[in-house]
Amino acid sequence: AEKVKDIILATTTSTQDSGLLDVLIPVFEKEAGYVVKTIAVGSGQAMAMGERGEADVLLVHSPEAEEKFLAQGLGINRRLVMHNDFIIVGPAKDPARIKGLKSAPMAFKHISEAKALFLSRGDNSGTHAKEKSLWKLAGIDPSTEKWYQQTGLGMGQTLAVASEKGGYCLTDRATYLALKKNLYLSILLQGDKSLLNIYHVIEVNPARWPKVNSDGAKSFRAFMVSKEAQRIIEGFGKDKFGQPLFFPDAGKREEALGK
Amino acid sequence: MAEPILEAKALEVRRDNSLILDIPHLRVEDKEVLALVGPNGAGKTTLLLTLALLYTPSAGEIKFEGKSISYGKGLINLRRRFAVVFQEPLLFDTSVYENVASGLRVRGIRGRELKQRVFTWLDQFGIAHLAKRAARTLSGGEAQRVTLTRALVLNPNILFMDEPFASLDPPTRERLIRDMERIVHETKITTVFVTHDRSEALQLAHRIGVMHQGRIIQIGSPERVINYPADEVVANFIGIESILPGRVMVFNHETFLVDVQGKKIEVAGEAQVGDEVFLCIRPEEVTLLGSGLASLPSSARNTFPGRVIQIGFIGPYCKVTLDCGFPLVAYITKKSLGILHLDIGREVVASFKATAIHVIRK
Amino acid sequence: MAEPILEAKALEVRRDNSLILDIPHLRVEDKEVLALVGPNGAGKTTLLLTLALLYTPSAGEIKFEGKSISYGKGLINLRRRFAVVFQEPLLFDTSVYENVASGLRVRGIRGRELKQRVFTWLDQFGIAHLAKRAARTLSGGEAQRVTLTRALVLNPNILFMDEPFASLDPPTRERLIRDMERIVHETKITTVFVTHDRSEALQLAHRIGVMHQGRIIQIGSPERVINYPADEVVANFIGIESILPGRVMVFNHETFLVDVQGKKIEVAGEAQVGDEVFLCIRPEEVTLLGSGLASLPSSARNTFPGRVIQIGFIGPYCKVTLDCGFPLVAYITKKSLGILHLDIGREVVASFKATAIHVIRK
Amino acid sequence: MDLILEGIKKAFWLLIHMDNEVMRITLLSLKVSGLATFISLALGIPLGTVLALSRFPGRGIIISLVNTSMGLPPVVVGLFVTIMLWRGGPLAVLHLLYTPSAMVIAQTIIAAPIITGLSLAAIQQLDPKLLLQIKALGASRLQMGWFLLREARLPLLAAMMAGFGGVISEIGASIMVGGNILGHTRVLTTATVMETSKGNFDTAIALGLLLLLLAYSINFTLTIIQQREAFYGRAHFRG
Amino acid sequence: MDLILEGIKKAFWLLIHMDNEVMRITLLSLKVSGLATFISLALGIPLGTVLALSRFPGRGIIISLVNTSMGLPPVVVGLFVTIMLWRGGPLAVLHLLYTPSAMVIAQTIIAAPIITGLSLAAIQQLDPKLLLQIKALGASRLQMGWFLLREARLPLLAAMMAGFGGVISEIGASIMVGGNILGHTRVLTTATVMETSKGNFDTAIALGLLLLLLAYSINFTLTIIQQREAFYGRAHFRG
Ligand SMILES: Nc1ncnc2c1ncn2[C@@H]1O[C@H](COP(=O)(O)OP(=O)(O)OP(=O)(O)O)[C@@H](O)[C@H]1O
Ligand SMILES: Nc1ncnc2c1ncn2[C@@H]1O[C@H](COP(=O)(O)OP(=O)(O)OP(=O)(O)O)[C@@H](O)[C@H]1O
Ligand SMILES: [Mg+2]
Ligand SMILES: [Mg+2]
Repeated sequence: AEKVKDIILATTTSTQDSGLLDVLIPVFEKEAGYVVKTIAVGSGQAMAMGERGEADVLLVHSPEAEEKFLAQGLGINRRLVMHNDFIIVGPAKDPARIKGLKSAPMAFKHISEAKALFLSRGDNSGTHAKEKSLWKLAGIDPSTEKWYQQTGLGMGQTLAVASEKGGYCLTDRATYLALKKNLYLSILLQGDKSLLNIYHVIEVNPARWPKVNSDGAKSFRAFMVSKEAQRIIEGFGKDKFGQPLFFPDAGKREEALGK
Repeated sequence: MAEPILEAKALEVRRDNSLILDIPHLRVEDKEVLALVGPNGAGKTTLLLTLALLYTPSAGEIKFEGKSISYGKGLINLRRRFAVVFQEPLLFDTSVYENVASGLRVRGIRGRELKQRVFTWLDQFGIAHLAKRAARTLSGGEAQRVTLTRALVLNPNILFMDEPFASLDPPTRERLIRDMERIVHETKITTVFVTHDRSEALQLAHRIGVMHQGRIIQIGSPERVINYPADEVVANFIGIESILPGRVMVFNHETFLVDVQGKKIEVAGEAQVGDEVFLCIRPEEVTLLGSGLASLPSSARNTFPGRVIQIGFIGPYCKVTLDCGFPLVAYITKKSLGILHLDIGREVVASFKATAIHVIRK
Repeated sequence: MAEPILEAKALEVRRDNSLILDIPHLRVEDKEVLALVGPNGAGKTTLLLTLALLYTPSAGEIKFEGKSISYGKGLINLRRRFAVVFQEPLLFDTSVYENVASGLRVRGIRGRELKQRVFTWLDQFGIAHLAKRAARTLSGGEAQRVTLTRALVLNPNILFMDEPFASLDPPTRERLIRDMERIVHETKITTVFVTHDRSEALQLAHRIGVMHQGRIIQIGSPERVINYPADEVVANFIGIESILPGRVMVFNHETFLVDVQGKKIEVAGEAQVGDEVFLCIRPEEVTLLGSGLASLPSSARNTFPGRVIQIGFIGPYCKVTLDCGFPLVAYITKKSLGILHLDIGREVVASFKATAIHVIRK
Repeated sequence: MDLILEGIKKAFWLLIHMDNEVMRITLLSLKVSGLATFISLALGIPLGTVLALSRFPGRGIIISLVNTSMGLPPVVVGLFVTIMLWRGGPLAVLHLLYTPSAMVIAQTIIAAPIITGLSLAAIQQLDPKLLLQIKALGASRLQMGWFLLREARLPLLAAMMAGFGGVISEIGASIMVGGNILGHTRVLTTATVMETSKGNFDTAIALGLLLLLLAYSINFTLTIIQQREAFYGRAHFRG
Repeated sequence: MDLILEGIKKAFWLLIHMDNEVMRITLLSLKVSGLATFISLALGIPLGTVLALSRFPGRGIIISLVNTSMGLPPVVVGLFVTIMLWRGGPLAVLHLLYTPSAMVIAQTIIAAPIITGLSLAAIQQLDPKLLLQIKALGASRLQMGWFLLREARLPLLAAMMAGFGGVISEIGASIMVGGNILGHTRVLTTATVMETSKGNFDTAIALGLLLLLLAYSINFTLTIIQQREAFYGRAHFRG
């Protein structure tokens, strides 16, 4: 059969907005001879596209949802690609006094006690999923609270809203760094193991969706965990931000991260 | 009897539930010129545009060359054999040339032929120098000429015109009417036109149809319509100035006496005593005499002293309105005006012959 | 001399670089009725609308009650003392009532007064029954009456009208002209109006201004303009039908002979031999005689045999056009038509007096 | 296709249950876009009329600016308004960012040129002699405007619908200056986008349909008015 | 404010250097929206004319649907077209998703009702007697349309500008059906949004300005045509 040239990659906006894919994709296209159509959407939408076989391969960061996805037999060959981390940012005044705390759930508790404004993405993205799991750990259900506001927007815009309103926010580091200069927000908590942001690549199961370009998906998955790609990931962002935005993790075990 | 080119049967046009046109039967003969006259709102425009297949009648049928019209597809081909001049100029917002060319373009005529035909007719109407002008900048009369040109350039089988000469200046108007007379009679275009101008109708038409309240109340040759108006509306409209309502008092041999506001007028003809009638007296039949001359013997059976209440001018003549107990109008020359020293308020004697009165029975 | 209500000085209006109006000086006296006549495209509408302060002149000034107009803010207050009837109806796309009310509403008149004034005038023009109708559905003449009503309801100081009676049926027209005469003379509204109808101008106007190519070529009382047309355009326009170009041959006491296409016409008056002249001969001054009667003695100095080439009708009269070597028009009664057995091609004799000819020098 | 059917079902469900949240979102959409349209009409119609009637140097440039602005990208407008209203921006004191007012401002910037440009064309389309007639009646500038609007009411209603349609359906600016904050600035379009990015395609479709329904009921009313006007005396020009 | 200044600077820089990528994006914007506008004109003007002139049952409903659709939310259109073109959708065989063609389709769905609705109003605005005059000249339906378009050219040009403006500036549908794929379907609006979310506000503003410039130059040309037509014989109705 003729080789299908197009691969539809559904991914989170963070990988595209950080510019990482702009570097990786051309390399892959040149090597493998595929054309990648990157559809940058929320993790939720990305998974939904996968669920319906409207994407060939996913690059996402929502581990719980991913596991469910695999369990339902919708995806195969899930591979760890890289991670970076989430941070909690907020106004420099820090009304809930979370600076110096070590645990993210603890910080969330403080915020809820102080009834300090918290901005949530509220869009089923990876970040939103992480935030929800943290609230759960903290034993709080903020969804009906007045100080808890959901934007339903992407990371960048949620940060912008948090900045304007002087609220706290959970964000991935890459987006924060990219937007930092226009934000009135400081990093108030980082480094907690529970704040890891882990990216996996998943092939959409061709057994479920015969129209899926499984060769292309396989090839892309293989590329993402290849030495070359991992090297590019490692170096990405150093020139611009003075620190890497992502840490390559191919071949590692998930539990081993952050240690 | 030859086939009429257009024939309407039981034609009705309704607007907002009122019947504005009701024509039981109308024939337009081939090559005839039919004038429609009548008061404002009589339905002349409506009839014209219905005959031109532009309004769809609410009921009835129209036959063209003996074939009944169906208001479907083929209409365009018929319409292309017609040309219509509307009451308003309705020019397109483009140049004069394009306006005149538009009907020809619609018929697929292009290039040299188009240009030549357009200019021939622009010349005919004296507006060739306006060819490039934006139609919006024309004066009223210029616009009127453009619409006439736009219709005649089409060389139609039937020409429909709605007050075509209304805003033209008199010399142009006369010239155009003369030209139209020539064109219509030479090329024998069947023509139906609406006019408010009696002399226009008299000059051009073979038949005149008088309309009133959506009906044709009289139709016939100009002579017939003028001399035997069917009722007071026609009489009034066709221009007999004095229409006097009265009642027949005495019938006596070949004349009878009619009581008009207390005065007795002698009329030639037959009538029943008690009849309600209208007497129509043509102004040109009324002679005016200085008041001293009233007792002289004369063949005029009716002589009434009266007072001048108004003097007006109709073209080169004077129109003198008298009060003789009833209103009476006379046309006289300016010379007579001088000789009789006529002036508002002056007493004169009016006389007219019993044979000069047309009687309409109510 | 009293202050004129409107005065124009060195007025010029240009369009696309051509001068379409050029009025060195014009006075409109208070309470006078001024008629503007002239061929299509003469600039009548342009002058009317410029005087009504609707067109801004390219040069010159207009004074209203002695004060020079500045085309700035205050114009509205002046315009509210005017009313204008345009050549086209230009009705608003709303009801007849609203159309008539619009000018009053603009002036802040509301409620009972508004309604009462509107209906008074609707009645006056015989269209009260149309009050609720959509203006778009009116017939041509009905629309014309609405515009007249819309203007007159304003009770203006100056009334400007552009062919106001053009599309009215003759009886209505006569009635309206009569009413207008009464209104204008009773209320003494200064009126400037454009018309193509001579009798309308004669009947209503105190003065007639004849326009041609953007200029007023003659202005004066109706009698003056008719009897002493300033040039052939005026003569032609004002309706003298025979205008004969010729050259003065012999001057002899109080008459002279003019060579017109080889025929010699005797004219009363003085002239230089060799002068190029136009002879204007009124049709009503031309008498027709059966050809046998040509040699009878008569006070008519000019007698020419001729052939009838056209017979037409002007109102109740016959217009007979002759070829006597030159064209000549005569108005005769229908009775005479019968007596003389006139018909196209028939030989007759035309005679007219030397004193009846008006001479225009080229 | 099944998704669309599901969406329609869901839309019915939403309509029937009409929970507080959906209600609030719908009302806010209506309020914000309605107000923006209203302000745009108040600005755009007079401006369009003036541009149609007066002649002054630079008029052509203004007209082409207005016409161009009929296509102002909502995102650009959103970005611009955001920058203006930011804490660091010149209008920071107003504290309007992420409020419905900011959305009204942005939507007005979008709708006003549409209404201006279309009014301009509508008025220019009228017979110039009608202007003279109106002047001759002694109308002031304001009254003249009123007459012209009455004459041009059909295209003006269309302009109004185009303007309203443009903003009620707009997303780029609303999301940027409003922030899609639940219970504050979330409107139907931003909610639709959010549900889409959540992968809840059926809810997204349902919200979209709700939006359409809303727009339909408003424009249906306007259309009825417009077409009643159009019929007024023209019904018989058929055949 | 400084951001806007930077944006303007950057825009100049982009314009002067006009690297391949920006060039390509700009051209694609133009092509996609131009084509969509063109198709919308081809569909919308005849449809608007027919709706204006004919009378048939259901016409009122169609008109209100058209008028409503002047406000079709691009996101909803995008979602709908996406679902249609999906692999699992009914039009999957066309393989159009994430291609410029898909964008043209979506934008046509957005622009066509705008142009239809405005054409409808423009034609209805004409003097109905003019229709009779055109018929009287023997015009076929097609020729009649042509005459009417010539008479209504001013508002039709405005309609065209509104339609083009609507789609060139639209984002919701383009991003959804196009996918903002570099070198394939990235257009000025999607690029602007992306740059905004990347935090590159200056580039975003620069792209926004580029978009404005593009729209301006096109609508400027159309405005010149429009106003030349408007002046044609009307210049003197002043004062
Ligand atoms: N833009 C223009 N360019 C050149 N000539 C123009 C322009 N606008 C008007 N005119 C001319 O000015 C002349 C005067 O027009 P106006 O309307 O005043 O004539 P009018 O005397 O009222 O004629 P009518 O009896 O036909 O109504 C006309 O010949 C007209 O063609
Ligand atoms: N929609 C309508 N509802 C009621 N009457 C109408 C409607 N449309 C037209 N009419 C009436 O029909 C009558 C006939 O109109 P038409 O235009 O045929 O008159 P006309 O004889 O041409 O008059 P004019 O000499 O004034 O032009 C008019 O009285 C008009 O008011
Ligand atoms: Mg009529
Ligand atoms: Mg005129």
